[in-house]
Amino acid sequence: MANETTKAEIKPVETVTVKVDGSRVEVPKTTPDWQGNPIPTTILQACKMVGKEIPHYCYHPKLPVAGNCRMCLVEVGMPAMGRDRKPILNQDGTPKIQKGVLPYDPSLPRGAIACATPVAPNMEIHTDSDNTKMMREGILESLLINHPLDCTICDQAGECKLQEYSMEHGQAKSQFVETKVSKPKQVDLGPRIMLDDERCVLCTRCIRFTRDVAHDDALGIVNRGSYNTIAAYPGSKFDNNYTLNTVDLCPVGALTSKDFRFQMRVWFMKETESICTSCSTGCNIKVGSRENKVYRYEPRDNDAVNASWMCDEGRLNYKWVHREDRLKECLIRNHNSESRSVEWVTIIQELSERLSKCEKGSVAILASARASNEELYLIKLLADHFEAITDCVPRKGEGDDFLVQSDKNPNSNGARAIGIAFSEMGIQIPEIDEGISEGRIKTLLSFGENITRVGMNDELLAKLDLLVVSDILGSHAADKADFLLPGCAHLEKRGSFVNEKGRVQKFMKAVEAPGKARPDWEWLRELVVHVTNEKPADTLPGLFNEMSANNAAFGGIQWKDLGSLGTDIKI
Amino acid sequence: MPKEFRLILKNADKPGYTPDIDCYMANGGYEALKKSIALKAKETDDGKTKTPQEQIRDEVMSSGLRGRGGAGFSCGLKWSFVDRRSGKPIYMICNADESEPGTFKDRQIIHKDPHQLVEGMIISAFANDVHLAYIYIRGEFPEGARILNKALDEAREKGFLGKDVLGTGYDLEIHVHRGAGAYICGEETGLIESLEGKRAYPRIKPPYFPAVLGLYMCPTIVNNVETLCAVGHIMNMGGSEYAKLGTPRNTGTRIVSLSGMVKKPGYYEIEVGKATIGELIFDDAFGGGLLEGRTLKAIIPGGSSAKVLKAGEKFQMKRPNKDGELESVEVDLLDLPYDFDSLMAAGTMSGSSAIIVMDDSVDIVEALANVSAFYAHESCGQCTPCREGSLWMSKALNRMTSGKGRKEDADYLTHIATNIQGRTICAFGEACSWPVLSFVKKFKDEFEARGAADEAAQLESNQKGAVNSAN
Amino acid sequence: MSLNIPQKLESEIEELITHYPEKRSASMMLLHALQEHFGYVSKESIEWIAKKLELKPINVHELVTFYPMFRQEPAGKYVVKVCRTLSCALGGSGKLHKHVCSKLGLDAENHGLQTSEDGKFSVEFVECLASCGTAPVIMCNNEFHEGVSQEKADTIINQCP
Amino acid sequence: MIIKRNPLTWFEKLYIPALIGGFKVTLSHFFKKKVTMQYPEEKWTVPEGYRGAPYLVKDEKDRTKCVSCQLCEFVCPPKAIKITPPGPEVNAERGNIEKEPEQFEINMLRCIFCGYCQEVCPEEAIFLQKDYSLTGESREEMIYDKTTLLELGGVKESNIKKWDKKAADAKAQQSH
Repeated sequence: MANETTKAEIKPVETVTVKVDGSRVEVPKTTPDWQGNPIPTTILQACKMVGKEIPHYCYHPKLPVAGNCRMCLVEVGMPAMGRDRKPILNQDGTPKIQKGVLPYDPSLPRGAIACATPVAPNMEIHTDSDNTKMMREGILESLLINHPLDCTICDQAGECKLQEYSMEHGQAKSQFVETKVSKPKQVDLGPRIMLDDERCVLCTRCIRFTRDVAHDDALGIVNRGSYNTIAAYPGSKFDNNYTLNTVDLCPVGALTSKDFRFQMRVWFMKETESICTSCSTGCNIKVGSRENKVYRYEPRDNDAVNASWMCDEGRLNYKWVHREDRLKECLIRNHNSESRSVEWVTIIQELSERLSKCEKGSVAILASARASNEELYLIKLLADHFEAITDCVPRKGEGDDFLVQSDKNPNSNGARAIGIAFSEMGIQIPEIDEGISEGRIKTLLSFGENITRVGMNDELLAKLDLLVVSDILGSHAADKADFLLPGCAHLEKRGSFVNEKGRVQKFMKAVEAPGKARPDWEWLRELVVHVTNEKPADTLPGLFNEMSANNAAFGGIQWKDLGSLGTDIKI
Repeated sequence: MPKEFRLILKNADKPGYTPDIDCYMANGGYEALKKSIALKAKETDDGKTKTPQEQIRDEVMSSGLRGRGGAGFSCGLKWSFVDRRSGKPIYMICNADESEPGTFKDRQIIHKDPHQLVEGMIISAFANDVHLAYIYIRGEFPEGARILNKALDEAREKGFLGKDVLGTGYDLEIHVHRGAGAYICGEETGLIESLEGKRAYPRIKPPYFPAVLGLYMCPTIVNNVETLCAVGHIMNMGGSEYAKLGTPRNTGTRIVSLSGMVKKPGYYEIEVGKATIGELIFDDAFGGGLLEGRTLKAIIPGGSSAKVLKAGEKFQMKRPNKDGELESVEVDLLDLPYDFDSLMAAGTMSGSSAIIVMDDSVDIVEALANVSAFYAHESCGQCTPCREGSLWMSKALNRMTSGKGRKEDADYLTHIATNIQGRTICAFGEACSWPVLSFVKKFKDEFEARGAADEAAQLESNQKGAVNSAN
Repeated sequence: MSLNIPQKLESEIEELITHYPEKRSASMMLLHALQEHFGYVSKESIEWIAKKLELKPINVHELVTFYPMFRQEPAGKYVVKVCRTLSCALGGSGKLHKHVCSKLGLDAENHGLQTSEDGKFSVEFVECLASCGTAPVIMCNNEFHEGVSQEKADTIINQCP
Repeated sequence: MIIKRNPLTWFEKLYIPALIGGFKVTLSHFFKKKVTMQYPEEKWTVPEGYRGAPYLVKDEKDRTKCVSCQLCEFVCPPKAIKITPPGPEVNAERGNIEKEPEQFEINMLRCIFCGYCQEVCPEEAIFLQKDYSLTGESREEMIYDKTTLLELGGVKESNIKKWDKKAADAKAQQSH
């Protein structure tokens, strides 16, 4: 399940004083709702502000309130009102508190659902009283009577709210002796989603998400009462580009991702904070990996970028990292196209020797807007040394009006800010082509791109004296390269990107690179040192800070300023 | 001598009385509407002007009319909550989704005297500046829907409805909307959702109080059929005159639906509180007593969701003595006046004023199993305690009635029901748990005896089985 | 979608839609109209209504499965609904249901909708029909019968043409 | 605390009585039944409840009981267990159990027969059985795979028939 966003600190104009578990606290009178509009602060929000978590299933800060799970019922007391509509006071002048009880049975509490009940002045909230506990126990018992004992095979086990709350708030034993309701299992809801209706607690988060956030009203509840089940219309598929968010939202194991289904238990996985690279939105993600294998991406909350969501396409775009045709060796080819595998020391040395013979102006560099700012900075140092013509390869696709951008490069704005690419990405490529064919350009350095895809055919490449290629996956250009340097996927290194809106965000290393592949910034720095005699910083944060200091666009921000949510720059 | 007092059903059963508008008008119909709509703005003593609408609302307030649907909430007060400053249209819905088992009063009004409802509705709509109103009638009343549609057409033809009602410039349209077999549509927010074309899931309150955020998120008034009919009579008689009917705080008349094991089941209109439960069951003017040779066992006083009352039960009631001071007196079940407050004091409710009588031939466990099956079937399943608990109770009772009871089942049922009441979105939680709680509490011996007998029988058959297999 | 809606029905439906400020509200009335016309609510009907009211089919499907009066399978020419709730049960509706079922050769233990072999009758044990004073009661299509003894039930069934 | 050491008495200082005592014990064993075994020609019969090597078991219907929950893998102190989950393909044959491991490996060189796997198993699918002496000629040979483990484990009946009961309940509800 996705973490629920911690609300940004709001400096309230008006506050309300309430008592939470006996201590007086001031909370803002209004708090943003799921769309960011101010609404009267609810008990749940108020308690969260003072660090008291109230268990809940149906409530989600990014979805409209439903109030159906009743898990967040808490005992509340309100100031008693006299006949004159004024609060009755105790002898010491404090308002007299009347606890909520059932009008027909004052021995039982009348709970208030924390997710929808606004706080009122002098309200007393009991998140931990016996009555609150009793109500929670009752709800959990109800939820569990028809829930299957599937934890052993359920993918949600380990991150399941039903498991967690049962341990925390439930009873060890249920009195239930009847036959459980059986509902459809292994329901094929769509191409990426599998539904198990027996596990569903009918919180309707998935329905609300797809209706109100993804604007595809594809899910509903069919049947009635205890037999209620979540379903898509028979014969139609739940297949919009945001379906997998419902898996994160599902507090139990009812909705599971087909991609992740029965692949790995969640408690084995390491979580790494990273950025999705499938388009220029730069959705914040958590990478789940175990023993150098990536199992899943999950969105990470960032209100400035992707709220709590990400698209399915981006989420499932990680498998290439483990592809068989990953480049794993440093290769040097002689003019007979015979290649030899060498160590990094050798290739850097021989390459720098060759490069130092290059004349200024005879070098072209095609970098990638999928490279990190730090790498592009080092490439820029090389380019400046050779007075080289540079550009990046544009990548366009379809966008939507929610999260997906049509620019499929994650770092276009970084490439522009650093000066490798220009407002129209790829505008220099014809120039480079022309330079090569006219013999002005003798050396081509290509970083992270298959240049044959942008029209550089064999005939053109044959005119070059020197072709240096660094890439992650094998390609035709890689086969032609005089020097081939294996690169790293973003999951295998650290770095930063600048997204579509100019937010600088960093990504961390989740897995080790295969074979000889190593983080590009490391060998790029070695190359820069050898070729230019400059000494860029030798740590990644150092490189970032250096780049930022030398580049007006970044305004001197420091690596540590990025935090986990990034920071905005002017673009 | 207690007897019926017919106000709403004054004409319904008269020989030759038809649901036509002509017949209705020949019996004084639509006079209250004409009177109401002709009201002029009036200056009050403190110099403010009261619009005709405000005057009608004042009359309803002073009549003390309480909602006839179940909760018995003051109608005037309900109208006073309506948000009239939002700038949004105000809607009115007549709740004709009569679904509480035991109740069949609205059916009589709709089938026999539909114009009375139409007139009451037009006055109420006028009083609340409503221009679009609906009658939500339960799906099982296809004939009622047809009759109402015809009545509305007739009213439209006569100019009581539609554009420019009676030449006053006031527009009102009323449509009939049919339900399709869901008890939960009787809950006003469930009804609103249903009318919006959704599953009848009651809304959470706060924030969705119908008076502020009702139909299409606009202020909405939802009133029962009988309540709206009463409004017509209030305008005819004047609020204070109407308030003289019945007893203080329990004014007017009510139609009592009497069913179960009595000689003369049926509907009886009484002045509220002017007949006791005993009279309603035994008096010849009403139920006429139990069947031959039977004794009273229990009654459900306000539709099947009300807590059951056991024959011979005694209640402590506050009654004014001859000096006018309140004094506690013991009242037998049969001497309970049939009104809102007395039944509430007795720990139950008059609900939709439907009395179900059970005599000594009734198996109490079977009766509760029947009621529970109804509620398990009707739970909308939106919120957890009721969705899971209602079927759980029904399954347990079903097990008990099929010979697999246990001694601890009485406590088991109480445990389940306690977990539901007061924790749900709407009052259905109470509706499904109250019968269980009250039946089990008041007839615990029967539940335990049945469980014990089943356990003994089970043990015996197990032993037999063991002996047989040993042989 | 091959749904043959006669012009008259369609214009009735158009009229119904005008009763509501929001089209979606008309969905239940439309379901009633199509069920009355076709005898049941087919998948095609659901999709037709969804299109008519600018909804997703699931929005209509949700209603059909929630409200028990809508059926997704064809039923007999006459649908006999026997009330099973408390007052009728006290009045003997359990026996009445069994009687009707056995008369029509149906499973007396089955409370759900079941149709006789000749397809003429369907029997359903339903919740309260709101005429508890005249228990037990049954509905035969839109006709309502009060105080139904087993003999009266036989007559009602036998009189169905 | 200081423990006082008593000096030996003169009798104790003789040592001979102690020697005689020792020989008595030795001598008595000449006449007792022999307890040593000629291992490996002779094999020890292990007592009931002995905890030897862990193997996977099948239920009475010949189904692998393991559902690949990986709790044993998690709990295993020497990290001897490696489970490969089945992945997303739906195996219709397995019915309502849905899941069984694609591969289940125990590295018997690492296994310390601690029994945590048996204790943690929610499905009663892995049991420490009587084998205590496992040998092989290579390290690879000592990594027992699923097939081997199931063969060695055999069938274990259990009173708890969770999945069967579930299937029966579902069927009963359908016919109702």
